[in-house]
Amino acid sequence: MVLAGEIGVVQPIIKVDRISKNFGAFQCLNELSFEVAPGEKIALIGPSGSGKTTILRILMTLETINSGHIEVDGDQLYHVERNGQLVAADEAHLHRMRQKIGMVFQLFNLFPHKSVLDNVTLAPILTKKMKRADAERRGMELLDMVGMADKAKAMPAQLSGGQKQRVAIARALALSPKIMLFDEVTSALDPELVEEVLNVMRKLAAETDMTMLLVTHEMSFANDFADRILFFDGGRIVEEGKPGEIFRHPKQERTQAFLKKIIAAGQRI
Amino acid sequence: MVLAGEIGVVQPIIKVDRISKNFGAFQCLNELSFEVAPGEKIALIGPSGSGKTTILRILMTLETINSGHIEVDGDQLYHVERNGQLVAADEAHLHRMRQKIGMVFQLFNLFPHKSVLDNVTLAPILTKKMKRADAERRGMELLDMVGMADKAKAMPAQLSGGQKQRVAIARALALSPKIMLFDEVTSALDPELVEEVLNVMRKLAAETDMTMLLVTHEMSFANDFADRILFFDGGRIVEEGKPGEIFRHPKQERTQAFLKKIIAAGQRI
Amino acid sequence: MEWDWEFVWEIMPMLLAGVRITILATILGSALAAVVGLVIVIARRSANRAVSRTVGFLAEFIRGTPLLVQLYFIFYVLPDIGILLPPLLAGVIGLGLHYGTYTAEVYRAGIENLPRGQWEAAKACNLTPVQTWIHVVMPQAIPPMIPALANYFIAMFKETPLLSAITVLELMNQAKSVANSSYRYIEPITLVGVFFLVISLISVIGLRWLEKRFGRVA
Amino acid sequence: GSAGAITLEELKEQGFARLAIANEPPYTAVAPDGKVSGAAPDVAREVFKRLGVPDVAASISEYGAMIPGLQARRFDVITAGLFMKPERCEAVAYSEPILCDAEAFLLKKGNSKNLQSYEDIAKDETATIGAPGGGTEEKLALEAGVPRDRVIVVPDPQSGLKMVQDGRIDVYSLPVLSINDLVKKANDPNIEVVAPVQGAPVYCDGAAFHKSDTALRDAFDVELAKMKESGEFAKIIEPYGFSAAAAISTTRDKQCAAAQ
Amino acid sequence: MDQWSGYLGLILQGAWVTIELTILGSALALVMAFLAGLGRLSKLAPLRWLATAYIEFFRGTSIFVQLFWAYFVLPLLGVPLSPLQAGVLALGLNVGAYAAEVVRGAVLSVGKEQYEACVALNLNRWQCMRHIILPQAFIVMLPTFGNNAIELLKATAVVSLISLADMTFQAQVVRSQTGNTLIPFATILLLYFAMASALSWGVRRLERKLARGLDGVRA
Ligand SMILES: Nc1ncnc2c1ncn2[C@@H]1O[C@H](COP(=O)(O)OP(=O)(O)OP(=O)(O)O)[C@@H](O)[C@H]1O
Ligand SMILES: Nc1ncnc2c1ncn2[C@@H]1O[C@H](COP(=O)(O)OP(=O)(O)OP(=O)(O)O)[C@@H](O)[C@H]1O
Ligand SMILES: [Mg+2]
Ligand SMILES: [Mg+2]
Repeated sequence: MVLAGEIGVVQPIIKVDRISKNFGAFQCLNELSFEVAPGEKIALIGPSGSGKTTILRILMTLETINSGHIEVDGDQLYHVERNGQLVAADEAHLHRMRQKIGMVFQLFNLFPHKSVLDNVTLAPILTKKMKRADAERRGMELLDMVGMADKAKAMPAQLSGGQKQRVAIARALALSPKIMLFDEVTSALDPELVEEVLNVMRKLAAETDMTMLLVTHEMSFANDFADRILFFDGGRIVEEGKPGEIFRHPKQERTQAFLKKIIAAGQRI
Repeated sequence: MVLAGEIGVVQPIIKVDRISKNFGAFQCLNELSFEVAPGEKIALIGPSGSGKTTILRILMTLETINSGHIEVDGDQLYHVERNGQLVAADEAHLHRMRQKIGMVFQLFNLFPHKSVLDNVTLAPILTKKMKRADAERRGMELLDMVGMADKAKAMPAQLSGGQKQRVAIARALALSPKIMLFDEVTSALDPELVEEVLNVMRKLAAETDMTMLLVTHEMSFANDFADRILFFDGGRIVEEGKPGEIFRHPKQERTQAFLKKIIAAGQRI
Repeated sequence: MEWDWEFVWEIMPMLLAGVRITILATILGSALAAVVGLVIVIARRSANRAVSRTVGFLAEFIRGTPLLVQLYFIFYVLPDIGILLPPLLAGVIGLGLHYGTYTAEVYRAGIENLPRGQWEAAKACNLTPVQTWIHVVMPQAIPPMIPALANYFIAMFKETPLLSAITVLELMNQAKSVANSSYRYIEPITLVGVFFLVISLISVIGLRWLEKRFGRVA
Repeated sequence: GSAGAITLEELKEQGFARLAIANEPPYTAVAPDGKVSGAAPDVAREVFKRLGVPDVAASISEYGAMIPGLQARRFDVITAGLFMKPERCEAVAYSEPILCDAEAFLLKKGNSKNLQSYEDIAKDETATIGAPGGGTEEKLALEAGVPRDRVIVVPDPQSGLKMVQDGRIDVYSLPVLSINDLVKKANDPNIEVVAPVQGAPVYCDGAAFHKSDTALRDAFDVELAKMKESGEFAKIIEPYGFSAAAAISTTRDKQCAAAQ
Repeated sequence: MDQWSGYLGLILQGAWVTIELTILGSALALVMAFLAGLGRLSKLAPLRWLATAYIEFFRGTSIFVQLFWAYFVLPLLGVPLSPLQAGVLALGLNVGAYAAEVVRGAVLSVGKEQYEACVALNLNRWQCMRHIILPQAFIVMLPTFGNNAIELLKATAVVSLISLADMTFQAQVVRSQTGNTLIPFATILLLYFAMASALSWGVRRLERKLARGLDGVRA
């Protein structure tokens, strides 16, 4: 793993440079900048509405940005150079860039008309022109990794929430992205199902050197999982640092207030 | 208030005599019998599916019964005497009997197209032929009692859950029933809104001599509120007694197990 | 006027010939409507504002005006600009265009009912737009539409008598022709009603089955 | 109700007689202002006026719908150039003849298939004929042996003209004067007329009453005969191109008996 | 040109007949929709059967057949109707059958809990329908009613086939008087579209007005 202090030594894999995002009159992200080193595990925390989901969706190109630049793995995400000038990228460029990024959603978003295995193999077969047999072999490995191999033939409707989410993780991994984005992947689950998903993610963090960005409200998990915490508020990063620093010695007032509320609500950190 | 020990001295206002209720093959109530004295406040507790809601709905004539008899305020509820024989009652009889009973639902069931005041005055105007002005005067008194007088003109959609439930209570009171039934009136509310509704009910219990039957999962409230507790399981009353006895010295194993689970889940009794 | 069974048997073969044309027109019209609806939906979703607006307005216009007048237009006005269509073809085109604007609404509802998360998941899986439509959107959106589509095709069947206005010899026109030469209206018109009722009732049973099998668009 | 006959008294009380017309000049026509004219309604209007019924109210109808409409008592009388034919004489009560005319064909210039009679159309397997549904021409064509699928039922004269121009049908057949009127309006050098059609009889129409209204019909006949006598009749119909002499020289009985 | 204004007058006369047919037909359809829609939900089996038979019959046979029946056959059975009456009858009964299903669906869409609140407040069945269920169901019905009214407007063109002098019929007259096909038909297409647009605009306004309370906008 790469420690936060080492940033600047290695080339960052994500470089977010003063991006802004408006929804109508409401400014959701406000000249936001940060960098992520390859292999780093980052947790985004902060109050509701602070823009955490939005920045993940922007990285996945599910939203557009109003200004600023994003570099992913050495290339501009939303722009291409033409005649020495950066101009808006076309769909083909976005398609290329998306190969590097995978995302897991809060509500799983499995394809309900496809079996578990077909969910996992669809994208490799279509976008990587992988042979079906190869895709299925690799798909079964991934399902095995998330503990879902025995449900390969099941349909999503037959699964519990925790099982769905584990399949969704396997599906995102099937394209072997360099960067994985996780948006509150446990918050739609019944409490007794949360742990099985977090276990898969712990395993993932330990076994691969993928770069991971994670939005979560589970502070103790963020503490275990992340190399670095970004604390969001009002579309900006208010404080950042190693989990130990942020959780035990928050410097900013807003961070302190947020953590106090979380603890009052009964969470252990 | 009337204490449990005094039953048998005064004439009971509700007398449930060996009633059974099936849903298809499933027997929900099983030869259930109990009596309630006028003015008594009764709490029905017990595990989910034990038949608590069903008995309230039967008293409100929202369900029918398969066998047994119920006497309310000296009259048969589901039967009428004809030629010395008890035969099934007709709609007109049910209509007369319902004047004595009011009910408040878990999900409020306000009329969304009528203002708060109209919700409260509709039934008195239609069923008691009350003049609109009189009904509104009384309606405002009731709304004042539940602390909702300032929202008389609002529409239900503009209210919080707790406010809706207080209006629903005022609406049920507007018909001046002798018996009030409350089915988990706080369980659909956000935690911070529960207390405002319970306060209204405490006031109601203290200020009127209405008979009240209440299904609740709030053990501490049941403890404060009730003269007597009926503990349901599997469509029967497994144990009954004063709150102090039931909560501190439950005799039956099933009651003990139930209370243990409740305490483990973090409730104070 | 008395009901005359002999007359009924006498005119039956002619009416059956009319039923054949009626069913043919319905089937061809339905096929065309299914395609036209798809074209309208895709055009209305087009990023090109001029295309989406124009097609949107045309569809509204066609939906807001009577099919009968549209048929007159296709049959009698289009020849002035050199488009001369045989009666049945003109009728099928009229039915297809008119009902295409209805099927377009069904498609739109079906597609809009698909949760946004499915589009986003497809993007996160890096599927191209065409792949997204084929593998994710269509398979989920089409089955719930089937009952609503079938419903419109039954409605179209009942509107085929309009084609008599452009000289197609379908069931209604056959009946009128019989009535004209015999001066008897009761039997032919009643029989037409019976034919429609029978075929509709059979279709309704089929529709119920489709609804059970595929569910319905809200 | 449909049962009892309508009497002249009832019409007088009502103040008008209900006519069925076809909007086929010069037999019947509707002016831009909605006023009804044409030879048949004009005669009827005059006769009814003399009978003490001050006005007529006309509704336009397809030919095929006229007799059923009369039977359903939608109209009191048909004045539309509905020619007398034996079966029709069975179905309605005709007055004495009013308008007489032969049949004509409307074709594309040159008459390339050389169609002169209904039999010619029957013989040429590619030839199609358009005619009003339930009209005399449809019947003549079918009787001459033209198969049903080559006899196109055309809703109205304008559509018939348009279908000839567009080449959808080879022939459109109507009475001579109707065709002439149509051609005059169309002002199209690419069409021509065959008139009269060879072998087709000269037909006369009369005002057609409900079978049970013979009393009314008889009263109508009396006034009609007086007008024929006085020359009033000729004054009304000749400006439209009809011959009063033709109508006067024949009778209902002859026309109705004229079997094919 | 003078002549054209005369013909336009003719078409406008027809437009008035079309409007009359639409309004009267819609009124009849509305009445039938509630009678049959509620009849189908009745506790009394004969009422239910009657309503079902009406709905299935009028939805099952074509409007044309119904129109020809009303116009040509009913008088023979001793029920003489003016063309306008026949048109209104056929259109109203036909569209009413479709709208009855809308009424039924909308009434069923009101949650069971509203009926239970009625019982708890001791309202009788009729009071509950009248004051609680129908006002809520009506908002659900309204958009579909709007569509039904437009369907009815378009179906009025069919009455020209039974010689009722509606807009389409007058366009035919103008066409045969002038020999021009394009102008009369284009004119009435625009007029029909204008009427349909006016209808849907009106329904949308009414819908917004009625929905306001439910959204909680009305203070
Ligand atoms: N499509 C949209 N249209 C308008 N506003 C939006 C949209 N998406 C997000 N927003 C607004 O942007 C703000 C940030 O949203 P975002 O979902 O990023 O917050 P978040 O930090 O993920 O919050 P949460 O913890 O509740 O998920 C919110 O105020 C939200 O209402
Ligand atoms: N309409 C119905 N049809 C079929 N089964 C029913 C119906 N209503 C209730 N039941 C069943 O009857 C049993 C008792 O239900 P009831 O609602 O009375 O339980 P309860 O004690 O109120 O439970 P909870 O605490 O969950 O509200 C349950 O098993 C329920 O599934
Ligand atoms: Mg979020
Ligand atoms: Mg319950």
